[in-house]
Amino acid sequence: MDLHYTPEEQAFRAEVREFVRARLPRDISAKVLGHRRLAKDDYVRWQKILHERGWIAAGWPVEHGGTGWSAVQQHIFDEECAAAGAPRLIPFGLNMVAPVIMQFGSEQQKRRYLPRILSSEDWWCQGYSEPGSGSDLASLKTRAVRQGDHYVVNGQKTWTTLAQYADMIFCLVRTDSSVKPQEGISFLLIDMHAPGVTVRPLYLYDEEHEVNEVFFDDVKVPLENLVGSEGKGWTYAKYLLGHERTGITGVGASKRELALLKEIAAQQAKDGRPLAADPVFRQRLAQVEIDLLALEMTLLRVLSSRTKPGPEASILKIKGTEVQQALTELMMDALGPLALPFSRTAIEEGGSAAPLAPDYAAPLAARYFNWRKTSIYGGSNEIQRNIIAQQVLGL
Amino acid sequence: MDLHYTPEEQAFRAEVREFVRARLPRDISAKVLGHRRLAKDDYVRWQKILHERGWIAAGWPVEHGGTGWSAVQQHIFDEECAAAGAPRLIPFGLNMVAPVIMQFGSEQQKRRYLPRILSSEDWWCQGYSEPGSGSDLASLKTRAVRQGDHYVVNGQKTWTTLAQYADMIFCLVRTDSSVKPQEGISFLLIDMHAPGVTVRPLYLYDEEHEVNEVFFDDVKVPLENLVGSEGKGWTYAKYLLGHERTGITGVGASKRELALLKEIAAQQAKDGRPLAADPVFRQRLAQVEIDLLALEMTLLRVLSSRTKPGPEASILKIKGTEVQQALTELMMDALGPLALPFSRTAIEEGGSAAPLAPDYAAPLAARYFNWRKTSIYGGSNEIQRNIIAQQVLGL
Amino acid sequence: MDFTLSEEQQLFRDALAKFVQNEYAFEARRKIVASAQGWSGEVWARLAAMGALAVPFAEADGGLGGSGVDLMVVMQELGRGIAVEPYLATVVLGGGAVAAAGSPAQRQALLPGLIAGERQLALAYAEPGARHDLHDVQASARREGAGYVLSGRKATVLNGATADTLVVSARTAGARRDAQGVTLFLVARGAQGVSLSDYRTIDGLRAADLVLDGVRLGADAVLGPVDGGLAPLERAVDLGAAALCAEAVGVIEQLNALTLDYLRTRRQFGQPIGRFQALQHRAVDMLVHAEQVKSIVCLAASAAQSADERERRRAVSAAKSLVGRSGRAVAKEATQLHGGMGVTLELPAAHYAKRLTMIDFWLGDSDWHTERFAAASA
Amino acid sequence: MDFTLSEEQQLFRDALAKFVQNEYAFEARRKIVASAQGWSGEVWARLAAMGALAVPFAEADGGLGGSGVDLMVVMQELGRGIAVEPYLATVVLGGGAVAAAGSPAQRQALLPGLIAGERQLALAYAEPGARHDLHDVQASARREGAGYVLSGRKATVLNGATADTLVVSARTAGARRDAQGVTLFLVARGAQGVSLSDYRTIDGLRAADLVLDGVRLGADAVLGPVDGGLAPLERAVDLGAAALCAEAVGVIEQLNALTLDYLRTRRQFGQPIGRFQALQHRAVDMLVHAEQVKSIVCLAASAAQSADERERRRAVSAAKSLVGRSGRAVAKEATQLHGGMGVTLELPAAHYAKRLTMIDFWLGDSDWHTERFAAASA
Repeated sequence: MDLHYTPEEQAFRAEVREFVRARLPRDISAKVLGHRRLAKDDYVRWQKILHERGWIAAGWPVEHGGTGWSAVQQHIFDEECAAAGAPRLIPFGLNMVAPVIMQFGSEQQKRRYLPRILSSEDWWCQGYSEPGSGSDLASLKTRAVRQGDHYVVNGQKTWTTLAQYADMIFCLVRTDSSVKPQEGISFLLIDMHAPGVTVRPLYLYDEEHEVNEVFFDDVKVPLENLVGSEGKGWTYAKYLLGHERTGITGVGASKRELALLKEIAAQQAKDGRPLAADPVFRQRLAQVEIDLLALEMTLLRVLSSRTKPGPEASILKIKGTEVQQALTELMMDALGPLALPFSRTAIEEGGSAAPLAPDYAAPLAARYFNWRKTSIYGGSNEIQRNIIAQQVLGL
Repeated sequence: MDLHYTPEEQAFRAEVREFVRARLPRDISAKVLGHRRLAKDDYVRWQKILHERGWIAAGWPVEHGGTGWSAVQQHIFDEECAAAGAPRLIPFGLNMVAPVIMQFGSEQQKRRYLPRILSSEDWWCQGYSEPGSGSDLASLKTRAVRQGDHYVVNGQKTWTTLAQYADMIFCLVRTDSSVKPQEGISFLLIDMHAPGVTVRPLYLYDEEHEVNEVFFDDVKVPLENLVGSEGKGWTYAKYLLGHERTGITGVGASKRELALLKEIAAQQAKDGRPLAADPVFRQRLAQVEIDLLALEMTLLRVLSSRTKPGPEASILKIKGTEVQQALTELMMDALGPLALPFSRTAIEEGGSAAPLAPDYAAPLAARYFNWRKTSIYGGSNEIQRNIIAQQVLGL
Repeated sequence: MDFTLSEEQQLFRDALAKFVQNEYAFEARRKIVASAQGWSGEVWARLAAMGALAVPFAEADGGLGGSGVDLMVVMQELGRGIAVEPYLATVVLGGGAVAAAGSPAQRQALLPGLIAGERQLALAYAEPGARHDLHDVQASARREGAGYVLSGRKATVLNGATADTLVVSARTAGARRDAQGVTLFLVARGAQGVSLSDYRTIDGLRAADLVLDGVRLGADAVLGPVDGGLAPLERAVDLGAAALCAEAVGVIEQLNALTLDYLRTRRQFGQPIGRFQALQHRAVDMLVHAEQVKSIVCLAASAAQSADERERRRAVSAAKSLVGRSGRAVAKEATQLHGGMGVTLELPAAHYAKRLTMIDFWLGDSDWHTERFAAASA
Repeated sequence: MDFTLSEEQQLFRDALAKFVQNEYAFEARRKIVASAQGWSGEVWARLAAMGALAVPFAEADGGLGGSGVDLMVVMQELGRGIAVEPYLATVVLGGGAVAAAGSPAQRQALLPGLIAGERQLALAYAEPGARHDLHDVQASARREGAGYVLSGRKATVLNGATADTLVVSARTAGARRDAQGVTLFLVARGAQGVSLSDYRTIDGLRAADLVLDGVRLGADAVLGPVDGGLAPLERAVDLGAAALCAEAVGVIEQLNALTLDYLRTRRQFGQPIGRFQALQHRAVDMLVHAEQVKSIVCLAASAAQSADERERRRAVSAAKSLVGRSGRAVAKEATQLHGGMGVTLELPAAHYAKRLTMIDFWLGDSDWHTERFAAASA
């Protein structure tokens, strides 16, 4: 056991840090560190910079254009990017559909989609949840019926993150209603620009247009857009779920947020002294910091073991989102009444929500509310607990 | 709405207080306030004093020798007794079997048992739980088979509080195995001195001999000791359960404990000043005090409404025991390392567990552990949540 | 010991409940919140007509002489609809300060108009950097001739932009955090030197930041004793906190009802999700929170106008502390139990959860009131 | 970044695990705890024979030169059996202080005997009223000739009554809570003026209160620098805290295993209670606690002997803080999930839960370490 990074890992960190320092656009990092909303272009610009350096696909194997980094290297990369205020990499293409295409897709699909994901030419979104099936994914109703050389898709997806930017959506659709629910599901790649696809915004808690409903009305999808075999979509979706859980932990971003929280606590006052010196707030902050430190060690423990994380990775999802939510709450609390003013303009374009409140205060309550989603998405924390209870604890 | 006690209620409180001040033996209250173990005689002595005054059966109707007090008066009585350090009244006779006998018992049973409960001549215990049936009471296995003018009882009860002192036990027994589990249960009164009854101690967390296993080995019980009808025991048990929940709230005792906790916090030091001035401890203590204040109001709200409390009284059991446990934990915490020394002698006979620790410290960690039982007994808090979910929330 | 409402209170409650239910449905509220003013003049006029605005004021001032409990009844029902009209700001806080400290002439000048629904008030006491401390006052009032000149800054003034008259705390003596030396003043919103910036708050209300730059006031602008304004200010804010807690009861009960409804109707894995025991137990804890809050709020309502300062502080702070903790817990659980839809503005739940959470940020948060309770309980 | 144990460590762990499992079964432990001495000389001799007592000491002192991680391995396995032998007191605390501050002669005099299992130590640093503050020292050491005269009181000295030699902190200069002026002394248990009262602790161990009344010591009794004893004392206590946290990992894992076993086998309402979702989710939270604690304990073990004081304090206090919080939570849940039997001493669970809870009361509790962590992380 040696919990120090190796000299190689340290050198790697230095290399990443220098690159990010030199290339991350200041206007973008200012938005991230100020908790402002990012535009599509902000994400794409940064992704293209990484692509240019060959670092866009940290988790991909080299043969597909990935970095071939170890899991620990990937974590270091994530941490350095997060610390500097880089935007998160939109995961739907890079970390979600890509591994499925690599593992189960046709050669043609690999040749077509993987390069366009690397280059950020295609923006992907995820078509899993439906109004009637959230946690119980297998009950989904969107249907794809074969007609000649294409499927005709009808139905509705919901909770589709950033669908308004998307060029492609990967969907779970029902291709067979005569078999057991899990067995009639297929994995389809659909062009968002195809006729019959409509996107309707759902506004979140904080009035952000981040998720959507996506309607399919007689949408024609070429048969070649089926991934793998018909009826195997459930298997592919489960494969993907395992990929999602470690990434969702968010240790890098939480460390950055903790640092920002400490700055705020140093600036805000309570009882006529800095909030950071208030014993009650100190305890609360330190407890979250300790939880995060333990979580970082848990993540590294999982990542540095050579075996692929199994269902116990659900622990990372649960604790990771608990820490994230605790941080957003403490940040809001640190502001006191200055958390109250709300301004969409301020969140989107910068500035303060109220003349007498500091700029950094403007997005924080909204962010607290927005972050309630983290214990719901990616398999709600209740579903994660079910998974652990059954697959790890054998209950 | 008027949350002040009426002049009549205030006068009643003064009367109770004066009586308790004058008549509660000092040696007993010293034990209670010092968290020492009480002997059987301590309970009985105080109960006889109350009986003499006609106050032993606060909740009973006048015709059976009760006080006829309103629910609020009963609460005032409870509060005054608790505050002064009176022992709790052993509930198994007074509050558990007695209401069942009054409601469902024969005239003969009423004539025989009720006066002996009032006079503390009989010490009762409760024979519900069995090794295989705790929360799932209906699965109980102790059998009573009719033979001529008596039942023959075989089986085992467990978790029987203070059975070692008991003269009588009221038992749920199975008299019919051919019907649905709930329908084959009868309510039987059994002489603890009868041949074939054996009591084996179970030591609790704190090494206290408080609960027992009770074995029945061909115990003969006269048919006249059946309460009500054969096979109706489940109905009587449920009737009784409703009685138990408000009493278990323990507001009076918790208020006394809170006061003792504040004394301890004033005497113990942290960072070179009184613990009571430590901001973190202050917050924690105040939160419990607020919870208790709200609970007191909730209890009074329930008691002062003229309708009998329904399943929502389970709320009182849940919150009441949570507050009790929080208080025992804070008390232990207030001591710091001085909570560690353990001495059965000190707990039973007084004194300190370690030369350099104050006398009041000796029982507090043991009490914390002992009190874990409160969220388990009387229908575990999980069972209470099930009851509320089904009967109040309709889930 | 009596927890029942009088027949009059029940009738009033039922009328208000019906009004809120009819006029303040989800879509109607959405429109009101999005309007330029941010609240509805029509609803306000109806509240005036129902007598709701007269509740806490003495009969001599044209009011109904209602108690803290009467106020509780009103606020609970407003909370059930998460109404955004400035009842708290105008009637309880601003009106409360005038009622607590005003001379007969001041009361006569302000309260009848307020009760009639024609005049809006606001209480400008909070300063940036003062968090929840009423005595942390840097705004200064300098004597000049018979009057005063006010300068300073006041933050998050609820209803600031639509108030005709602002009650402003300013320092006439002493240092920044001294309890003595605070004086209340009546300031017309349009007075020279007053600048106001109006904004939305995240829980759907309107507040304003206020900059006072050499505002000249006559001697008649002084509300209550010079240098002794903290006591009436605290009384008004305590009444406001008790009222806000009562609002929280309405919000919690409605949010719990919405959540139960969702648990009963939303199906996953072939059954209503309310059949899952883990969710059932959490729903029970939400009910326990609701009952505890309801109880302590009765106590706060009863003691909110008590002459015994310690009793008042203890009861109000107990309630506000518990409302802060329990309200946040209920809001989180309601959101989580609603799943994905719980974090969108499509369903009412999110709106209730936002308001419920942010109630902890107005008039002293849970930590602040817990410490105040501890001090009053020592 | 490597979390794996070396092959040697794994072998040692497996041997210890087997030893504890075989020799330290429930009934065996019950007898050991109830014995007059309160721990088993036989077990101790076996631990010595296995080399466990040599782990943290330098090879020059006859030890194995083991790391904090080696110590972690030992303590985890001892925790799995809730062994009551004075490993923490003798090897880690007492031995640690001697190793940290002792002269070659002192180390030679004490450590080989300790490693051989022939000599017991204890660290007497705590005073009544000092809670967890190492620098809060009232016991005084007055210079007399070449030596010192010690007077004062030391509380809850773990293993005090069976230690041959006590390491005692006393004030040679400064006021009660000064960091400077604390000196460590070696005191023979039987020295004149030493009186010891032995007692049980609620978690099954033995401790003693110590009164020093004019104990005369030679100059060679001074352990480490005069007036500068706080630093080595803190090092020893930090190593002890890290070791105690490692013990907690073993306790938690064993308690979780016992609870899972109970959930799988105990039947109510026609099925194993582990089928009830509300209990499942709570069992999952117990696992999350266990994993988080395990992780942070690795960090503490790695940093427990770090030369970087800030790094050491931060890691050790993070671990002890989390062990305190999580340990209590796990203990409560394990008890509750065991139902009625969980609070009797009939099942092992209650014994594990008691130890796990009380670990928070030794060597600084969760609040104390949380604040220390905050100070070290500022």
